[in-house]
Amino acid sequence: MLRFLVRRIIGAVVILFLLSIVTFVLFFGVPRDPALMMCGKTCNPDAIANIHHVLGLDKPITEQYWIFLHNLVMGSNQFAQGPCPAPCFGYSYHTNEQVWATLMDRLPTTVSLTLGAAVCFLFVGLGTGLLAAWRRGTLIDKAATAGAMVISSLQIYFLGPLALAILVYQTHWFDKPDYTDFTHDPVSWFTGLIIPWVILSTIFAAQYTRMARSSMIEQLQEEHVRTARAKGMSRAYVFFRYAWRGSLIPIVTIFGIDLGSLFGGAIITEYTFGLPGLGNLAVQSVFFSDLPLLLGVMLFSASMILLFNIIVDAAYAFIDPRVRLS
Amino acid sequence: MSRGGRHVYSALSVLAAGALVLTGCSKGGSDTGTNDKKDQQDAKRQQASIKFGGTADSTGPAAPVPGAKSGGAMEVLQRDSYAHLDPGQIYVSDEGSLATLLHRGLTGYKTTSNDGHQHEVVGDLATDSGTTADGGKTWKYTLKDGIKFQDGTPITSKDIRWSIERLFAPFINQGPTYVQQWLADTSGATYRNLLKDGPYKGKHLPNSVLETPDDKTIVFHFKKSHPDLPYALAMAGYAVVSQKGDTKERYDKNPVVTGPYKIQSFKSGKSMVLVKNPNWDPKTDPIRHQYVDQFNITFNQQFETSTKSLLADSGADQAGISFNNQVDAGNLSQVLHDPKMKARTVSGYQPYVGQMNINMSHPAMKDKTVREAIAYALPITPFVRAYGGNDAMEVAGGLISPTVSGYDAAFDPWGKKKNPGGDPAKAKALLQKAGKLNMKLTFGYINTPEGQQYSTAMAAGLKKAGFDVQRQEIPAETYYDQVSKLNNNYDIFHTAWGADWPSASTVLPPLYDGRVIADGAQNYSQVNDPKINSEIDRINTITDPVKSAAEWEKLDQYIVKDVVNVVPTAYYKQVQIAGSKVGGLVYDDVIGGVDPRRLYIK
Amino acid sequence: MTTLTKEAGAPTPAGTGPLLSVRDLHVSFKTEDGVVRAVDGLSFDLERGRTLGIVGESGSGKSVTNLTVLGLHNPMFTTVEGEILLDGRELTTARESELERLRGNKVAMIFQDPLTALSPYYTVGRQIAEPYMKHTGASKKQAWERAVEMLGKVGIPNPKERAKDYPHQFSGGMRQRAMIAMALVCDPDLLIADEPTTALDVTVQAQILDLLKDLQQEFGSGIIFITHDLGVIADMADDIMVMYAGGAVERGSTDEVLRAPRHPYTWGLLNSMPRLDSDLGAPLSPIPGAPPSLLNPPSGCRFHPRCGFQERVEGTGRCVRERPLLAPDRASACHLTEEQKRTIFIEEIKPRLG
Amino acid sequence: MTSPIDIEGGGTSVVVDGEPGPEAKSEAVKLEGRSPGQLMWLRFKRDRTGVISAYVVGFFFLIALLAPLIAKLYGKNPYTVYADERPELFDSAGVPVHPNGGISSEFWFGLEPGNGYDVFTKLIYGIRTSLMISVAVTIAVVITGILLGVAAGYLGGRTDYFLGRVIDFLLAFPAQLFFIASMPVVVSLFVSPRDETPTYVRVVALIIVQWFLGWMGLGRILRGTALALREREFIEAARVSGASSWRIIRKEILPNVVTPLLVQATYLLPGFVTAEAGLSFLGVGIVEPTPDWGQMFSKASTELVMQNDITYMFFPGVSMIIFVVAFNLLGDSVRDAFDPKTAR
Repeated sequence: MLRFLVRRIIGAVVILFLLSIVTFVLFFGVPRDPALMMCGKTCNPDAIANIHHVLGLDKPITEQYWIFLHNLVMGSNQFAQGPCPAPCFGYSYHTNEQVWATLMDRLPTTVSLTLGAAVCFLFVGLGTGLLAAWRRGTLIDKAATAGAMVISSLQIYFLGPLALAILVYQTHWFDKPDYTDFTHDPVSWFTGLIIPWVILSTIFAAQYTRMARSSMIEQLQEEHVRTARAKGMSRAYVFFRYAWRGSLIPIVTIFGIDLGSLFGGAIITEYTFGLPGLGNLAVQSVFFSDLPLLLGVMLFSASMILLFNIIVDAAYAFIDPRVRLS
Repeated sequence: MSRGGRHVYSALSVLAAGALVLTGCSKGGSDTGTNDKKDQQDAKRQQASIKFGGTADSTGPAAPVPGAKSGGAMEVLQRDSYAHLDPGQIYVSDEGSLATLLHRGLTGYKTTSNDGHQHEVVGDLATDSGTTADGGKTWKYTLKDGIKFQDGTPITSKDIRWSIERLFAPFINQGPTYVQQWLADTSGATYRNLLKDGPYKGKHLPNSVLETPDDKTIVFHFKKSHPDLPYALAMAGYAVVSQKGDTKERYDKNPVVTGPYKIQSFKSGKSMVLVKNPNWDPKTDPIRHQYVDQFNITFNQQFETSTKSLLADSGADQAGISFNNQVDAGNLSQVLHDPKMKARTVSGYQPYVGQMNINMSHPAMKDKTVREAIAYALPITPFVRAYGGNDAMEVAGGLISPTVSGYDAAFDPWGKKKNPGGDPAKAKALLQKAGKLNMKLTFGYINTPEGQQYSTAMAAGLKKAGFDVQRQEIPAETYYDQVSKLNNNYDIFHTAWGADWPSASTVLPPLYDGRVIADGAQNYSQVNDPKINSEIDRINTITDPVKSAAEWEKLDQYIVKDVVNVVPTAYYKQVQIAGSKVGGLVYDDVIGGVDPRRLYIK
Repeated sequence: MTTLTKEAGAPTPAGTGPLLSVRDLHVSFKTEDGVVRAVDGLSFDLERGRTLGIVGESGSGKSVTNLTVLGLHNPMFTTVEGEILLDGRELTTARESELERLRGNKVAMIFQDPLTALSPYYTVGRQIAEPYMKHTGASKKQAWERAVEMLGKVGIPNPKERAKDYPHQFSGGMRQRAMIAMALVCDPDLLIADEPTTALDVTVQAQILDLLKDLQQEFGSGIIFITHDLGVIADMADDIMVMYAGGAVERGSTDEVLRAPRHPYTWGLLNSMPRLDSDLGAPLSPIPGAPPSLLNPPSGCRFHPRCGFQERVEGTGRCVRERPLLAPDRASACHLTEEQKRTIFIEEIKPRLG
Repeated sequence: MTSPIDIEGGGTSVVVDGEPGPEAKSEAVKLEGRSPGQLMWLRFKRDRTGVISAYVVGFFFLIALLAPLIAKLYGKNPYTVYADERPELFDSAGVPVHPNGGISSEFWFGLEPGNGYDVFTKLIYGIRTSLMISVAVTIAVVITGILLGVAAGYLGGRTDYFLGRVIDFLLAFPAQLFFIASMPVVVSLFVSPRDETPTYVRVVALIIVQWFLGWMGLGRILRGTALALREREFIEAARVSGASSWRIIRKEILPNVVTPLLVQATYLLPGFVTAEAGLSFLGVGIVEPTPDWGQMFSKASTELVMQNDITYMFFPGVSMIIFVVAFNLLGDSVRDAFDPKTAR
């Protein structure tokens, strides 16, 4: 187990390292200049050169990258804005905030959105999927299958604005979604996130319904499940003990991938509902050519994906005794 | 929020709004056609001419706001967190509004009416708005007695000197540069060479430039006449910084203030609490009040959110306001049509004027008939439409905004106020006369949703007049950089410009003086007209601000009507709302929003 | 819950009739391509303590028949007609709960591939203990002890420890032994072994077969042994039924069927078997053609498209027109006369078999 | 010693049929004499859902193909600014004054809030743009998937290891974030920021960006298939007989990966359509005035629409739902036709 973790974490770090290089290169490929945006009203070449110097953009790109890596691991006291403890991504060009602090500041929104939605879509999605598999071929199954098919084809950028238009703008039944810290006001936290939760989890639930159903049906055709039936075990027992156990592998895999990418910022969802999470931060960093922020979000999102990959692989060992972590 | 863009920075606000809140700046609102009355009312609103006050005008305390009471805490809902608190870095409107409570400079604007439309420039820290004996080359200021920083140390001329000198340091890169350039007698950023590292390495400006003969006196020496210095020094960017308390870059988060309020706490991106500054003496201040005990500012309040909270008018929000948030486009028509709600709103112009520049450096544009054809053909409706309709934009006649001294509401040379859709028939006739039918016209537009929308429709309108329009997109964040390049490809492109102080001297000279044409300068249309140039020089020496305002307006009409290097498009408007317990609610034309200094709780 | 005593499960004149009696069984599936008649009019009996071998190619309906006995077919897509009597009790119409009580208890099954037939997620011991708990009401501990005991009985060394292992930790032969232990844990009356040795290598095969024979001695169960391996069947079975395209074509004692087969298909089967003592150069002669589609089976005798003896049948085209019936007891479903069958086998087939 | 067969004595046991398998699942055998392609076609034709879906999908492609013709017959184009042409139909913010988004006998699907484009022509041209991009991405992904997947699977060894790591690396990318971050870069590779960005540049950029992070899934599947095929006897035989790797891949492997390829491609395409629309929705894809499905969603989510009249929303929304559902159903049918065993 330990060896597995160490090996996987080393692998993840290598990938993150490569990713940071790609992002760096990508950023310098953009023909935009952050200095132009910080330059103010009386912008001219001297002022731009000056900003370049202050930001360290006049150094060669390799040196800039090296400084970035060094700061990330060691922290830095070199920033004009103040000290920057490790993990130091530096200060945002645009807001002058510490990038790590900004990420941590936005994280609760994304975590609230993701966890709330995940709870909903797991229960609803898997529940419906299991029911459909259990009642395979009946009207319930057909309705659930058809419903899931249509709903999972919906897009958040259609369903989201539609819900906003109807529930917020036209009827005024709900407030526009917004994030309030849970510790600050749990009620506002809940009411502010309810629409994004419902919309996000509706689409995901439909996908999980389809997945749970087909995976259960596949498992129910496994020979060992037939053996269990031949032993005289009841249908429910076989369904929930034997088939379910086998279905867990694909479900956990997809769930891990989904959680990883959602934790890294549900870009379209947050953008649609104007939630101040990591996804919106990402969009913002791109539009402002805010390299420190962009690198921060990119690496954070990728870390989430990799983290959940590792968690999923570790989970396999608990689900399936055949899997040995090494 | 600033629509359009005063400069690069504001263009970004638009972009930020687009990125942060999907709908933040994307208009909406269905005016039902009954708003004409309101528009006429607005047309009457305009800045009366501003004069420079003497010692008597500059003596505190400020005349009390009628009905004002002391005490209470006011909730302030703001969208953007303050990025800069260091006066030297303050330029944009959000921080400018806040600065009226925190920072004091040598001069300031005193409102002489209770409606926010009449102002005069008076001495703030100084005893008067400045004295000059040589037509604006040498300006002398004397500090008042009893003025202190928040820590109790008295403000001396050394601090003023320090405040000016530090603006030459490299880390100060966001604020205004007028005074620095005047002192160095140069344009662009070369002024920094005068004092490369600011005062931080022990060097100072020579006495021939900035002189402090004693603790109370400051003398500015300019090579040329600059009668606008009292205006310039009233900008937050020239407010005083404590020499002792200067922490360079870190000052930006924690400044030593001089105004009636000081910062109790500031959690960037979350909240800020302002409390009374005991070391502020009302007797020294002719401008500000200190009615409210405490301002509780919360950030990340989008326009919809703040509007909704203030409309709901319950709990703490009854004493709630936003310094800078507008009523969001979605709620605008509802608010304006409900008299009860409308009573809690104030509305006014932002200082920006939108204008379509015609690139005079392109040979094809040198033909005045062609330019006239463009002026006739250009539809303004797409622009108004893209930014939210008549509630948010008003079709412009001239280049001087209603908030600026000297505005003439009757001026409308191309009939845009009557017929904002343009006059393609007339334009086509002109074009035919010039023999340029189907000439190519390259239209550079800002690549934002709004820019995409209005440029497409404007291009369609110009096509009807017989132009072969080629649209070229320009990335939003480098838009102003691109269009201010001398050899750009664009025949026409839209910019917006806001006055830095309510005089056309910050509008016409930077935009139309043919001698400042340079890469990155703001003479976007690259016009170099001898009459404009000589008029600028002439008016710049007029020391009476009222007289000069009238002359600027004449120059404005000459540019728009006779030179035709630019077509004015629209004045930017906004509506703000406050809770029912907020008193002293006034839209201040100079601040370009609610005046925070006059607020009290009923 | 019923007990496992044999008397209690036999309300009809107990012990007199056959243990299992299948009468005119028809099983068909609905598939996307049409209706597949997997079993088409099959009848046979199995006495207690005896072993019936069922031989046939893939698709001949052997496995389907036996899954149907246990009621393990998917009721949504399957139609079952005819009778299956276990100890006189009708199974085709039995309720699911009743079938559940029988499965693993009175009737147990051993599957072909023990790797896929055992759940990878649970220990071998648990999987053996589960049906015991269910059918006897034993406690978890008792059931576990029983599982260990059974593992010992089927020859797993150190059963106490190995019961805690997962199937993938067992070797192929051991897995099949565990499978057998699982099947026998409740002393079933009827054991259906569906190609239990096909997936094993030859040495292990023999061990498993020996084990099964020993256990049959001990438990006295009736066994249905499905295979397509004639060698195995010769070793195991008392009686043989040869199936082709969903029906039985020949039936008789092992000796009779293997020594004097009477159906052209059986001849073909024997013919296609390699022999150690035959000439190296002598070619094997597989049955020509491919097994028929059960979606659209051939008319008349199902075997006629592949049969080389049609023209010897009296009456032209009789094989095509008329389906030959299988008489009870020793019989074969072919239109050839008994005399023809005997002479053809002795004169034409046997010499080739060597 | 095993299975002493008493009749003949000493014969080894024999397996009658080569591949033992569950009998119930051998329908394929019964449709003898037909090629797998014909079988697939037969099965597909019998699947009514699949056939209807195929018609719907075909209908969309037909619309896309014939958009200019339809617009011509209808007499409008998606670029006319009706807000200025017919100002009486709009208020000053560009919202159609007539109810239901300005639907009338003249404007069948109403008018777009803002500049007032004709929604009907905008939608059909939008579908045209989106489908064109997605089809191109699919083709690019399929080709890459074949090249890299088959190469990794067939060549194995170092190539396989290297490509495997590349795939791992690319899969760790936050895809959406990468898309929005790289769109401006890719656009800038084609034009200098000073020049006009023609629509085709944005289209090409969208194709490249989506292709870059789109091929890994297919690549992995094809690698698996090729890996399995490599061990099969007929490949072994071809190799022993001295055929070159290229020849083996071309003649033996490629024909055998067509099945998974076709199934996967059917699933990929609607995914690319929705992803492309997502990018345009975020404002980094196709922009006004070029009609595009995603750009319509972006317009539909402005306050102008949400606050006033939501009719406009339904045209891109409903048409996309129909398209995606039909395509997914088609994908299921294609898969089932190839591989009837898979549970549904």
